[in-house]
Amino acid sequence: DIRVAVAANFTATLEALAAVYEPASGNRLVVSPGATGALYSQIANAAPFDVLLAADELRPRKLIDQGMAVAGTEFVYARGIPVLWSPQPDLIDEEASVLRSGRFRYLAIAEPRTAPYGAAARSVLEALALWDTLERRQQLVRGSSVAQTHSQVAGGAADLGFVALAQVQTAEGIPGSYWIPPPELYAPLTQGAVLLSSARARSAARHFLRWLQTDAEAAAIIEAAGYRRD
Amino acid sequence: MSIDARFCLQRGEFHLDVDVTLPGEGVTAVFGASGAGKSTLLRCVAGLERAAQGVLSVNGEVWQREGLFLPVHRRPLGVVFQESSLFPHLTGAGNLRFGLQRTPIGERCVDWDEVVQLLGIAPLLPRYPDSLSGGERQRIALARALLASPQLLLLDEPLAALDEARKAEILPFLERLRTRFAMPMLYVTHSMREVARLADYLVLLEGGRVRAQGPVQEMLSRLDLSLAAADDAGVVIDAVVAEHDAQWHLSRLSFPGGSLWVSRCAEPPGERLRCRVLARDVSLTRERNEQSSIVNLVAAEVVELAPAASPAHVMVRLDAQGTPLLARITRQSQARIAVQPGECFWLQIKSVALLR
Amino acid sequence: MSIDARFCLQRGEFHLDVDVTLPGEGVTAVFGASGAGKSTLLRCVAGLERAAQGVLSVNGEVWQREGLFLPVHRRPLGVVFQESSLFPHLTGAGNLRFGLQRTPIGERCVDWDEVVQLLGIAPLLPRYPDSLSGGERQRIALARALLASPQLLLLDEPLAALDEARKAEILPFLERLRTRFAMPMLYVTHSMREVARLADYLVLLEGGRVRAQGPVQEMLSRLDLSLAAADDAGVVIDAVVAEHDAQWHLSRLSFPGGSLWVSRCAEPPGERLRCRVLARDVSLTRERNEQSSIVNLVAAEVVELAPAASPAHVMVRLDAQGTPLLARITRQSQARIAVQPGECFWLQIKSVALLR
Amino acid sequence: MLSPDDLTALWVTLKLAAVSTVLLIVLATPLAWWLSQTRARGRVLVEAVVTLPLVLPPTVLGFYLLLLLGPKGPVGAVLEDIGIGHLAFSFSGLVVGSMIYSLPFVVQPLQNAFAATGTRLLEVAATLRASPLDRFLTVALPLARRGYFTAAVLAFAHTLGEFGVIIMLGGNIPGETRVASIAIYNHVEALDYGSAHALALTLVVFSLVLLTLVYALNRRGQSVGVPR
Amino acid sequence: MLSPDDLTALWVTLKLAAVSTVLLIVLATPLAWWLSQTRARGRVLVEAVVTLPLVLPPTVLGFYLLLLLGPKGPVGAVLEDIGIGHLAFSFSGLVVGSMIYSLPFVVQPLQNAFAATGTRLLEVAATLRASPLDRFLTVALPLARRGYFTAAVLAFAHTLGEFGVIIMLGGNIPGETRVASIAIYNHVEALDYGSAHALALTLVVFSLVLLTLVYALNRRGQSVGVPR
Ligand SMILES: Nc1ncnc2c1ncn2[C@@H]1O[C@H](COP(=O)(O)OP(=O)(O)OP(=O)(O)O)[C@@H](O)[C@H]1O
Ligand SMILES: Nc1ncnc2c1ncn2[C@@H]1O[C@H](COP(=O)(O)OP(=O)(O)OP(=O)(O)O)[C@@H](O)[C@H]1O
Ligand SMILES: [Mg+2]
Ligand SMILES: [Mg+2]
Repeated sequence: DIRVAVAANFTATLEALAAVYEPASGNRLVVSPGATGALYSQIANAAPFDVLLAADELRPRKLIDQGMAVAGTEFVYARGIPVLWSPQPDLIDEEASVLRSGRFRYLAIAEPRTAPYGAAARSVLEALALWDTLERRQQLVRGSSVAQTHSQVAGGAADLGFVALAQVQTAEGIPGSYWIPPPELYAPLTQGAVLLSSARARSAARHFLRWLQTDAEAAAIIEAAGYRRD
Repeated sequence: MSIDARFCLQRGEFHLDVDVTLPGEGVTAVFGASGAGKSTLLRCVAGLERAAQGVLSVNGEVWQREGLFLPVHRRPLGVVFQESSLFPHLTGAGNLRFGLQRTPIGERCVDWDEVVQLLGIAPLLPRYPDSLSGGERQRIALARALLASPQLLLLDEPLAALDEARKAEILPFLERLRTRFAMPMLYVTHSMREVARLADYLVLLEGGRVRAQGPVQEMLSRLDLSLAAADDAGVVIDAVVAEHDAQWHLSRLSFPGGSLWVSRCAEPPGERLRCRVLARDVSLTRERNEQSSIVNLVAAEVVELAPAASPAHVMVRLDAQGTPLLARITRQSQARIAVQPGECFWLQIKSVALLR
Repeated sequence: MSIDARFCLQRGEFHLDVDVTLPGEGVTAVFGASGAGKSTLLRCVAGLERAAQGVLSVNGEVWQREGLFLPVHRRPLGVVFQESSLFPHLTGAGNLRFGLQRTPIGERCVDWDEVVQLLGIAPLLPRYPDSLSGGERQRIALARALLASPQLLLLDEPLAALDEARKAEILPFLERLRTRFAMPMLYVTHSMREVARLADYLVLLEGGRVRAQGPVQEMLSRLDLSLAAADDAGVVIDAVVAEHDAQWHLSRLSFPGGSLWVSRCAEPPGERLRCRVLARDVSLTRERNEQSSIVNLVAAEVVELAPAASPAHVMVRLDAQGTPLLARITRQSQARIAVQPGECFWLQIKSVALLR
Repeated sequence: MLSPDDLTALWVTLKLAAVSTVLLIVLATPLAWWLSQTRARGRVLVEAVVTLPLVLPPTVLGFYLLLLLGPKGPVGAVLEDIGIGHLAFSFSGLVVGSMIYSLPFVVQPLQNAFAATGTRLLEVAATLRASPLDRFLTVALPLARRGYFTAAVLAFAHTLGEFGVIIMLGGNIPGETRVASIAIYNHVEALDYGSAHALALTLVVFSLVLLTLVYALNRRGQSVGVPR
Repeated sequence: MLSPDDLTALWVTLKLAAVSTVLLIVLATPLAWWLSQTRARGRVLVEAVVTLPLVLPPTVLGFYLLLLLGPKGPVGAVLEDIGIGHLAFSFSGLVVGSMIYSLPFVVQPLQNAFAATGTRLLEVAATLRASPLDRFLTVALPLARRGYFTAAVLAFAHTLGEFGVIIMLGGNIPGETRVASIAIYNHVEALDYGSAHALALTLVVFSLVLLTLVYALNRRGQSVGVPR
């Protein structure tokens, strides 16, 4: 078994990957989703994980610094794409002018301090010089994770929100209306993977990481789920 | 002026089935063995047993009947429960005020100071119930019920926890309540003395049913009831103050069948009074004996004989020109001096208790 | 064989300060007004008042002294509290078993069936306390205490809630407990009758202090105590069964000063017995009167006179060859037949209560 | 040590805890009273439903409350229509959420306290002319003191530490719905342990002082006039 | 409708709730008893401390418990040394965490129930030769029934819905520490709302049935022999 601690937003994708990897390799993935910060705290306290698939690059690096992860095993397994999304079909146009118009009650984002998608949302809004206004008007609602943000928007409590493309992309496209901000407005949402020190000697774990990093089918699945792999 | 009560109630094995018409004034004693249903009857009257089928009207006002049930707090009554039931979160004074405050000012007819002084509870007023002795608690409960100026007072053995001296002090007060405020009472007690002292009317309960009822004088002189078998069986005599004897501190009471000397009473001559003569205080003699300390001699005729509780005694019912009297004598004396219906005797009455 | 008790305890304004040596067998009555500290004294003896400074030894065993405090459950005693205190989560039978089960088999000396039958509680056993009447609860509590076969029984007005018939039934049982099981009792009561009936020794409490104490016979005949002022003041006489009279269902008891006819008793001739003669049942006469229903005549000499509660009466203390007797007569009679210390009279005794 | 944001969050927390505790106690009283007095068969079902807010994870509860109280939800839409506005992401919404979340802790002690008082003293009050409401207020309530105390302490403390419902339903808006628990959580997630510890410690010390005071006062009150 | 993983999670949840409720009730009893009987000055402080687990957000409480019980923590290290092993990420750790988390809900009702019984009946039992332990078991305990019932229901339900402490301290390990609340969280995070609803509904319906049953049984029990 390979015990994978995974950033919650990647859980669904990891399950799709496991469906391919497990029969091919004969290894089983035991998946423990969590907020990256919580996973970090747990690993720092000897949580029984082999691999961390984090939502950022910061936490894997810190683990390496503290000797909790194996240096040199880290790599970026996915890049997230934030999207401004609303289930209402015509709320958001190509220029996202709704943002400037302010014709909405609540805009949901993930907590910028802890969730990478939140940080990206903040960057975008700051680049558009809207952050302070929205904050002042108390129109910004923050979820503790991007999944919560999605719930708040999908349930209609917030009119629109910055969520992950992976959350809204379906085989049939994206329901409702959306706007994908240009990448230069925010720092890349690189999600880092790393082998944890306790699994240093576990070849299966290394095998999985190598597969995730190099396998073409894996890359395809990840991209199909709404991430980029460059 | 009457209290009409008809109740049916089932409680486990026990069945209360009562249909009585009681006088609407004065004190009605409810007498009966433990478990006879006395407390249950009082609860029905108070309206605390909602399950009870029944009819109740008090001096013309209907409190309960088919389709009507005046809730407890609308019934202008006062209840003293058998077990102390003070509010533990209120002081003595707080308990007293509870009912008083809820009584419309116009209906208040009992004076705070009078009650407090009479029941001797002034020092208890600032204290909480859990620091009071059993008797002290009961006195507070009594005062609390009185201060609500009830139009009907239900008392469930209110004096059982008190010492004799205290009882003797409180009884006249209850009497006064009755006369001054015309406050009818249902009074549960196990004490014959209290019955004789207080009650005008008596209801005898047995197993949830009324075994007998009637004016106290009549009930107490009946030889067919368990009352006559009691150690303190006796009759109550209504009399009139005839004269006072200042020298000996005596008063003479006269009644149709004769007269009795008692301790000097406060009432002026001509006033009606009630006294009690216990069967065991009465002895029969053929001749007057002047050299005895017994001062009361009454002539009477033997009416009826009945066995007493002990086989050594007989109860003798006598008639002193219309006034019934009871005597308890030994069978041996009965034979020796030939006590038979129709015979006349002098009754030596050792002791007469003045009731009011 | 004695109970030595010395207690000091402060409760608010009230101060208990008692130092008594009581007989280690028989019944000691604790008598006193409401609030005198009777219940508190019993609680101290039971060990329920940890704060009490004191010394207590019961028949040689030290239960409490400086530095030693035998906890309640180690004291082999039984308590019947003034207010009902049954375990609400147990049936009647469950309550009874509670103490029984905790009594080592070797120490059990009270029979279940006997107690159940005597207190008439068989039908109550399967029921829970909240469906019982006041008197029923008290009987269960009494049975429960007895079944723990205590070596000291503390009873706080155990019979106050019972009717006379029930009291009369239970009293002999308490007597039997005392004689058969040598179970000493401290018995709080407000009833003189119960004192005379049951007690060998009497402690009179007033305001937390012992006003007087002594054997019942002596205490009851003292004219200086409040006891003699009570309506039912009287003496207790220790006598011996002299003969039985089968025809009249009588027994003759003899005592140093004479003899008394009473209802036939079960005891064989020669047995010791106790009877009670109330002051108000005794009349004085100069001559014997054979034609009276009064069968008991005793010759005695006047010792002392004292005022009675009412100004119309005097209490007369008499001596019948060593046996003290009390008579309550009117002042008028006293003057009429010249009752003075040193004079001799026939005492007509109307009624004698057989105590055991 | 504490940032102005943290202080604001603390203030919002206290306000939320105080308001929802008071409201909840008031509103739960009739329910608890009814539960303690009724013999109706439906009682057990109501009791079970009252306990339900406990069995859902707070975030999930918050999620469903959001669906319910949000602009599209059945309750929220009605509120919207009558001009009150839906309750999502507002302080009033948090109050409602906290009340639902703490409901069991309030109803249970009150119900127990009412039941323990029994009927005897209420009967006595009735014979002293006290109407049902009167005897409830002057007898049942004071005798249920201990229950009220417990209910208030539990509801207050529980709201202080509430997180899941609040973040979901409240949306973590600074000054409005950002409470201390969210602030601490964010500090922890952001690996800013120093701020997390400081704020957590403040909350704990404050609570400890407050609770100790409250318990001490309650204890003094109990030394007189409470049923033994 | 429910996946095998969800069923496992439900099973773990039930096990956790049952085990920690039973243990907690047992362990809280002496504490509640002491609190109800003592006149010691320190009592109020202990009472306040017992309430503290409520005031921290569960995740934060879990975080501190992780620091405390983990291999580097003061308690965890000691346990490690004596060979028991630290408590993080294990079922036993969750039991400890849940117990701490639910402590106030158990101590408070028990303490109230003990206090309401008063001293009179304990005195009576003492005069009937019952030792302190004996009278505790045969008088105080049965009379505190209602309190025990409330404590058990609250602790059980509270553990069913527990999330923050568990995810932090337990780490979402399938079959071991993944309870239903976490499984729901996973579904929500994976945007699998269908499974989340299904599991939440299962939990709610199951709890409703269980609670109704338990309340009904308790009610039947109360109809006889409970103090009025
Ligand atoms: N905690 C307390 N604070 C103040 N006074 C108290 C306290 N406890 C008891 N007392 C007082 O102590 C006195 C003695 O009480 P106790 O119960 O012993 O009386 P008692 O002789 O048994 O009376 P009763 O015949 O009425 O039962 C009473 O006057 C009572 O008011
Ligand atoms: N819930 C109940 N279930 C069964 N029997 C009951 C219930 N409640 C009362 N009883 C019975 O009803 C009878 C009458 O009770 P009640 O309290 O009226 O008696 P009482 O005449 O007041 O007696 P006491 O003089 O002992 O107070 C008793 O035998 C009692 O056992
Ligand atoms: Mg009764
Ligand atoms: Mg007393």
